[in-house]
Amino acid sequence: MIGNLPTVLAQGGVDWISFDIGRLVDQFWYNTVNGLAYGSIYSLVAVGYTLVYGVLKLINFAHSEVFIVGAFGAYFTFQFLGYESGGIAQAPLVETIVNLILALAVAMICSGLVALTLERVAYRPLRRKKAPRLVFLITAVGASFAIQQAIMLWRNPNPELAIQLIAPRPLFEVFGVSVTNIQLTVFLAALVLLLIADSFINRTRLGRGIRAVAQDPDTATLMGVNKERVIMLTFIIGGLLAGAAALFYIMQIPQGVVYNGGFLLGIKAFTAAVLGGIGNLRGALLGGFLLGVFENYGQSLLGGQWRDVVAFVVLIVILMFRPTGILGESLGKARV
Amino acid sequence: MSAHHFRSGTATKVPFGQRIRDWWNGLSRFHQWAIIIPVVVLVYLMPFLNFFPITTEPGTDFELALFNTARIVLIAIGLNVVVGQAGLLDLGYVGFFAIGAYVAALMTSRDSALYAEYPWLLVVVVGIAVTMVSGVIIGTPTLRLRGDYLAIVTLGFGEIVRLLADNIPALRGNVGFRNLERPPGEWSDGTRIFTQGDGIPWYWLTVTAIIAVLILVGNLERSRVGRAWVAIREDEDAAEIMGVPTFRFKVWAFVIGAAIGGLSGVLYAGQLGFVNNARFDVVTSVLFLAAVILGGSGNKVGVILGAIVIAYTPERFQVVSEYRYLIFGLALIVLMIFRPQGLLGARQRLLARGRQAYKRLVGKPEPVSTESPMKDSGKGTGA
Amino acid sequence: MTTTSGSTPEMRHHLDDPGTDQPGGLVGEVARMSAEERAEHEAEVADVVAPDRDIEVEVGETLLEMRDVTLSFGGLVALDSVSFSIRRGEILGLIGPNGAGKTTCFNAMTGVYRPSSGDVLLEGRPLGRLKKSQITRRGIARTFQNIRLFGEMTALENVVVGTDARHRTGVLGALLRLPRHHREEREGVERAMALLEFVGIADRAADKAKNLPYGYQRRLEIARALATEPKLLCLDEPAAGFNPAEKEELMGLIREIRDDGYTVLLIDHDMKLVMGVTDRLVVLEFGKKIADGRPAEVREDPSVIAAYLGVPDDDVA
Amino acid sequence: MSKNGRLRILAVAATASLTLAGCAQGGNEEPAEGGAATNDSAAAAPDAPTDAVLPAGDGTGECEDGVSIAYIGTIAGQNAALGVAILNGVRLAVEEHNEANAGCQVTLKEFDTEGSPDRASGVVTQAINDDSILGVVGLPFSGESDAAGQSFHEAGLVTISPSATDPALSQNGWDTFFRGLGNDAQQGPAAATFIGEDLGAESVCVVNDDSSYGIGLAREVREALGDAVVCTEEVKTNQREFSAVVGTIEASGPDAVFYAGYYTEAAPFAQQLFARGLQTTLVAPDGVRDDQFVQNAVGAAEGVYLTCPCVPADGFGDFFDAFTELAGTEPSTYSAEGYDATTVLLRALDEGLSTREEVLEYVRDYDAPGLTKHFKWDEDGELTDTPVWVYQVEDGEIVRDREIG
Repeated sequence: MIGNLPTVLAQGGVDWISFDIGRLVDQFWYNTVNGLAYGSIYSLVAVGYTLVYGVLKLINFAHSEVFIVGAFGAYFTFQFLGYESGGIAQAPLVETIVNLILALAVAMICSGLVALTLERVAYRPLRRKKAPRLVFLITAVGASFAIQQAIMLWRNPNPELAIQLIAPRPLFEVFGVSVTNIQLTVFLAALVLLLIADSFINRTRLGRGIRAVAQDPDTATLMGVNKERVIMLTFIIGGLLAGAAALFYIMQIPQGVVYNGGFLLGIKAFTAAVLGGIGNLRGALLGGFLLGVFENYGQSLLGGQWRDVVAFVVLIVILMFRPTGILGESLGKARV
Repeated sequence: MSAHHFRSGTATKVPFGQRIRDWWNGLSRFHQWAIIIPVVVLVYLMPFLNFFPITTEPGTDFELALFNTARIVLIAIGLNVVVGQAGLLDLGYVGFFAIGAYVAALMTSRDSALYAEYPWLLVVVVGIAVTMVSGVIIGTPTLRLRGDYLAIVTLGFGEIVRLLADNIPALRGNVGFRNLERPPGEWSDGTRIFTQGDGIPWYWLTVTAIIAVLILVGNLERSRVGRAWVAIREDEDAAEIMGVPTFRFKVWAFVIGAAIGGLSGVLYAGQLGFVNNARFDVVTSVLFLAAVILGGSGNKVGVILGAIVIAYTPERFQVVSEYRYLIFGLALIVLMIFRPQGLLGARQRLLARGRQAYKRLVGKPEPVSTESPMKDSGKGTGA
Repeated sequence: MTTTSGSTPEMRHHLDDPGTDQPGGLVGEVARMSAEERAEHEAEVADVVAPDRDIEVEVGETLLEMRDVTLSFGGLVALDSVSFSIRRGEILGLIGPNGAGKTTCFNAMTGVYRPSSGDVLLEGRPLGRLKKSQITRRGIARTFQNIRLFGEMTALENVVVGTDARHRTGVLGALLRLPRHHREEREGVERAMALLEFVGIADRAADKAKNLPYGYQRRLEIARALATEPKLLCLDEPAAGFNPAEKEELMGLIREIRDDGYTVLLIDHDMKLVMGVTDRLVVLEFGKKIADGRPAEVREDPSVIAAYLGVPDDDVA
Repeated sequence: MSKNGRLRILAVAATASLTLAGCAQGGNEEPAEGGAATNDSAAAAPDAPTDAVLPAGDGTGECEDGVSIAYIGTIAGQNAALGVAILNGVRLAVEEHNEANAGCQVTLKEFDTEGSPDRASGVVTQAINDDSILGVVGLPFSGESDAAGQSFHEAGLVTISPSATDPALSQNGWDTFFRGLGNDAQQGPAAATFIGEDLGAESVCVVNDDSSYGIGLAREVREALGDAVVCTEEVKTNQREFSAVVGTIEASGPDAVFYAGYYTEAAPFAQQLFARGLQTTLVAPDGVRDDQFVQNAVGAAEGVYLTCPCVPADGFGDFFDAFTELAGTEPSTYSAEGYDATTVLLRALDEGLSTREEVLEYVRDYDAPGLTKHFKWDEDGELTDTPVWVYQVEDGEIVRDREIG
C-alpha cells in the first residue's frame, strides 16, 4: 500500500543519487581534458544556433540535422577514398592528413548546403509572409524530423560501421592526464575555425553586416545592408562550422554516424549557446567548452547515467534565471 | 439559412468548410443533437465496421488500431488546450503522458514496491492528480518564459522525466514494469472484459473518456477561462492589462493539458500491460504536436481529425507506416508555409448568449469568422 | 444618446472596407424603432454601460495621485519626480512633445513599469507592487497607442474579456457550469453588447477584431477598457489616424463617457482635440511637469509655448 | 595498432596457437598451445550429433493447410544483426522442412519487435490474435521476453527462445516459456571462472547496460567474482560517449573488464576504453558476439574474449553450408540454436497437431537431440544440457577458444 511509499523514497534517496566528491576531485583533470575536447564540438555547433538566433531571433531546431548530414558527408568521403570499416587505416601520415582535409571540406560543404536549403525552403517563405515566430519553430521541428527520417529510410536505424583514419594514441600528459592525438587535433582545429569565424564577423564588411542586422534590422536595412544576404550568410557560416564539428565528432566517436546522432548533440550545443549568451559568438565558444566540462564533472559527481540530466538542468536553470547567458545576448555587442 | 447572410452583394466563393459551418450553425439545437447522437453511436460501433476500406487487417488488429487512434485523439485534445487554446508551444507533453503511464505501473504492477490491489478507478484518479501536480511543478517555473524559450525548456523537462525514469531504480528504466492490472469486469462467461488482446473494451473506454473530456474542455472554452486562454494566445501583455491573471491561466492550461495527457497515459499503460522508458522521447512529443498542428490548432474537430490521420493512416497503410515520420515532418513544413492554420482553421463563434444578443440587436444570425493562423505568443524573449 | 444616433440608417454588412472609417451606423431593429422606443432602448443601454451614472459624483475629489514619480532606464531618466493628481469626474489631458514621457507616465500608472521612486496612489492607496491585472481590477483601464486587440476573437468577445476582470468564476466553476458562471456569462455578454452599441459598433459584434476597420478597432479598444468597469479610463492617443470628422465624433464619445460618471485621462498630440475636450491639462517635457491647469491657462503658459514652439498642432499622421 | 602490450601478447599468442582457416571445416584441428595469460588450448568445434533431429524429419509430416509458426524478435531495429542471425536459422529450418514434407507446408510469419520491450508487447498481441500461429521462436532478448511472457502464458502459445538468457524468465510461472540454451546463471559464473582462473585476473570492473539482460548478467558475474570486483558502472542504451566510465575504469586499473550488454554500445565502449592506452582485457557476453562488434570497435575488438551459451557451428557441415547459401553469411551467434528451436516446433506440426494446446503439450514432453545439444526441458522450461563457450576476436574474426561450462 501507500505505506510503502516512505520506505521506497527513503531507499531511493540513498540509492539512486549520491554525491561522490572524492571521484570529482580525483578525476578533475581527466574530466577537464576530455570535456574540452568534446566541448569544442559543442562550440562549433553552437555557433550555428547563435548566429541564426542573433539575426532572426529564431531557434533553428533543425541545426542538429545540418550537423548529422555533415557527419554522413565525411563518412562517405572516407568510403570514397577507399577506407574500409573495421580496421584502422594504415596510410602514411601525409596521405591521412590530406584525406582528412578533404573529408573536412566535404562535410562543411554538405552541412552548409543543407543549412542553405533549409533557409530557402523552410524559413524564407515564412519570412516573406511575416509569419509569427511560433510558426517558424514548428517548421523547424518538422524539417528536423523530415531530414532525420529521410536519412533513416535511406540508410537504416543502426549506426554506420565505424571508419577511423587515425588511431588514437596518447601524446603527452597534462596534470597527470594523457591527451590523445585526436583530442589535441580536434581541440586545436576547432579553436582555429572559431577564431576565423570570430574575426570574419568582427573584421570584414560582410561580418559587420551580420552584426548590424543582429543589433537593429531596420536601421541596418536603411543603412544599405542587404538583409536577405546577411541571413543567407549566417546560415552558411553556421552550416560550415557544424560540418567541421561533424568530422571532429566522428574522429572521436566513429560509431556516431547514425540518423538521430545529431539530436542530443544539437540540444546540448543549443544549451551551450544559451549558456554563453545566445546571439553572442564568443559566448557560444565559451558555452561549448563550459558545458563539455560541466557535463563531465556532473557525471563524475553523480554517476555516468546523470550526464544528460546535468545538461538539461543547466539549460533550464540558465533559461530561467539568466536567459541572457554568461556573456549576454546580442551579436552586435559581441565586440569586447 | 441562405447565403446573403454572410457576404452580401459580393460574388466571392464561399469555402466549403464555411458552408458546412454555417449550415451547422443554422440548425436548431434539436437538429444538432439529432445529428450528434447517431454520429456518436456510429463511433461506438466502429469495431464492428471491420470491413474492406476501413479495416486495418491483416496488417494490424483492427480493434487495437481503433484503440490506439482513440488514444492519440485524446492526447491531441489535451495538447490542443495547451498549444491551440493558450498558444503555449509545449515540446515536452509526452512527459505528462509518461507520468500517467508510470503512475499506473507503480500502482498496479507486481514489479513495483507500491503495488497493492487498488481499485482501477483509483488508479485513474491518482494518475490524473499526479500529472496535474507535476503540471504545476513544471509549469510554475517555465511559464514565465515565452515562445521559443518555453518550447525548449518544456522539451528539456520532457527529457528529464524520461531520464529520471531511466535513472531512478524504483522506476526500473529500460527493464520496465510488467503485467499491469487492467480494469475489472468479466463477461458472462467469466472471462475478463479488459485484456491485452481485445481492443474493443479499451476503445469504448477511451471513446467515453474522449466524450467526457470534450464536454469538460468545451465548458472551459466557452467560459471566461477559455476567453482568457485565447486572449493570452493573441496578446499576452494586453490580456494582462485587461485584467486577465495570465500566469494563473497559463498554469491552468498546462495543468488541464497535463491531466488529459496523464489520463491517456493510464489507458495506454493499462492496455499494453507494460511500461518502460522507451516510448516517451521527443519524437513521440513531436508526433503529438503534429496531430494538433495538422488538423488545425485551436479547432477541436480539426485536432481530432489530425490525430486520426496521424494514428490511423500508418496502421491502415503499412506502406505509409515506415515513412510516417518523414511524411509528418514534411507535412509540418508545407502546412506552415501554405496553410499555417492547419487543415481546419480555428473557428471563432460568438458565445451562445452573445448570439442571442446579437440576433436581437442586428436582426439576423451572426456570421462565423474562420481561419485562425497560429498566433505569435512569443513577442518577448526572456523572463 | 449614443453617437450612433446621427449616422445613416442604412444596413451595414460584413464587408471589410477599411476605407469607410465612419463610426456609427445604427442597425437592424434599432433603426426601425420609433423615436420613443429608441430613447427607451438607449436609456437601457446607458444603464448597462454605466450602472453608476446616477450616483452623485463628487467632482474634485482626488482619484489618482502621482507623487514624485521618477522612472529611469539605465541612465536615462524618463520621468523626473512628476506629481499631479486626477480628480474624479474630470477629463484630464496629458500632453507634451514627443518623448516627453506621456506614455511612460501611462505605463507607470498601469503597472507596466514600476517607478524607481515615488508612488502612484489610487483613491489614496499606493499601487505598490501590484500586478498589471490587479491594477486593472483596482480600477484603471487603458487603451493602447498602437491598437492591441485580440485579433482572432470577435469584437464581442474582446469586450467580454474586459468584463471578465470583474468576474469571479474559477476553473472549477466553469468546468462544472455552476450558477455563478451562468450569471456572469449573461451579465458579461449583455454588458459587452451594450458597450459595443454605446461606442457605435454593435453591428460588427460578430466579426473578428482583426477584420474590423481601423476606426472600429479604436472604438472597440475603448469599449473593452470600459468593460473592466474602471474608475479611471486612460486613452493613449485614441484619435491617432482619424480625420477631423471622426475626431469630432470621438470627442463626443469621450464627453459622454465622462458624463456617464467615468474619469478620463487622455493623451493626444492633437492640441485641438485635447483643448476641446479636457477639463484640465498636465504638460510634460523631458520627463518633467512644466504646467498644470485649465486648457485656457495652459495655452497661455510661456513654458508650454516654448515647449511647443515650432510643433504644429496636428503633427500626427 | 592501438593495443597495449598485454593484449597484443594475448592476441599474438592466440594467433600463433590457432591454425586459422577463416571458416574451419570439420573442426578437428590439433589443440595448440595457449598464450601468455593462459595455457589452455582452443577446443575443437563439436560435430553434429549423428542422431540429431533435423527440420526435414523423415518427410512424412502431415498437417492442416495454413498452419504457421512465427519468429518474433528484432529484424531491423536495435542490435538487428543478432536477430537476423537467428531468423536465418529459422528460415532455413522451415525451408528444409517444407521441401521434405509435401504433406505439411508450414508458413513462417515474421514479426519485428525492434528489440525493445515496449514495442514487443504490441507486436506479440498481433501474433497472438493470429490464430494460425501455433508456436513461436523467440523472443531473442531478455527484456522483450520479460515484457511479453505473460501474454503468451495467457494465450497458451508456446515460445522457444533461442537466445534470451536472463535466468528470471523461467521463474515467472509461465508454462509457455521454453529456453533453447543455457541461461546467465550458467554463463555468468562460467565467465567469472574464465576471467578469474583462465585469465588470472585479480581485479575486475563490471560494466552493464540498462537492459534486463545486462543488469541480470552483471549481477551473476559480480556475485561469482566476489571480491575481485573493483568497480561497477552502468551505461545507457544508445550511449556513444563513455569518457566518464572509462575514467573510472582507468582510475581502478583492473586486470579485466566485463561488459554485460549488447554490441551497439559495446563497440564504442571498447574503442574508447583502449584509446588512451589502458592495459586491460575486455570480456563480453553473447550479446556482443557479432561481427558488427568487431567492425564497429575499429581495431579495439582485437583480443576481446566473448562468452556465449552457444555452440560453434563450424562443425555442423551440412547446416553450415546450407545456411551460408541461404543467408549469404556464415552462421553466427545462435543461428544453430534458432534452427534447433524451429525444428522442435516443426516436429510438433508434422504430428498433425492443430491447436496451441497440443503443440504446447508436445514441446513440454519433447526429448530428442538437436544440432547444438540435447533438448529436454524441466518444468520451468530450462534445458538440462547447457554448454557455454568462450570465443576470441583474432585478426578481425570471432574464433572459438574453448568450452567453459
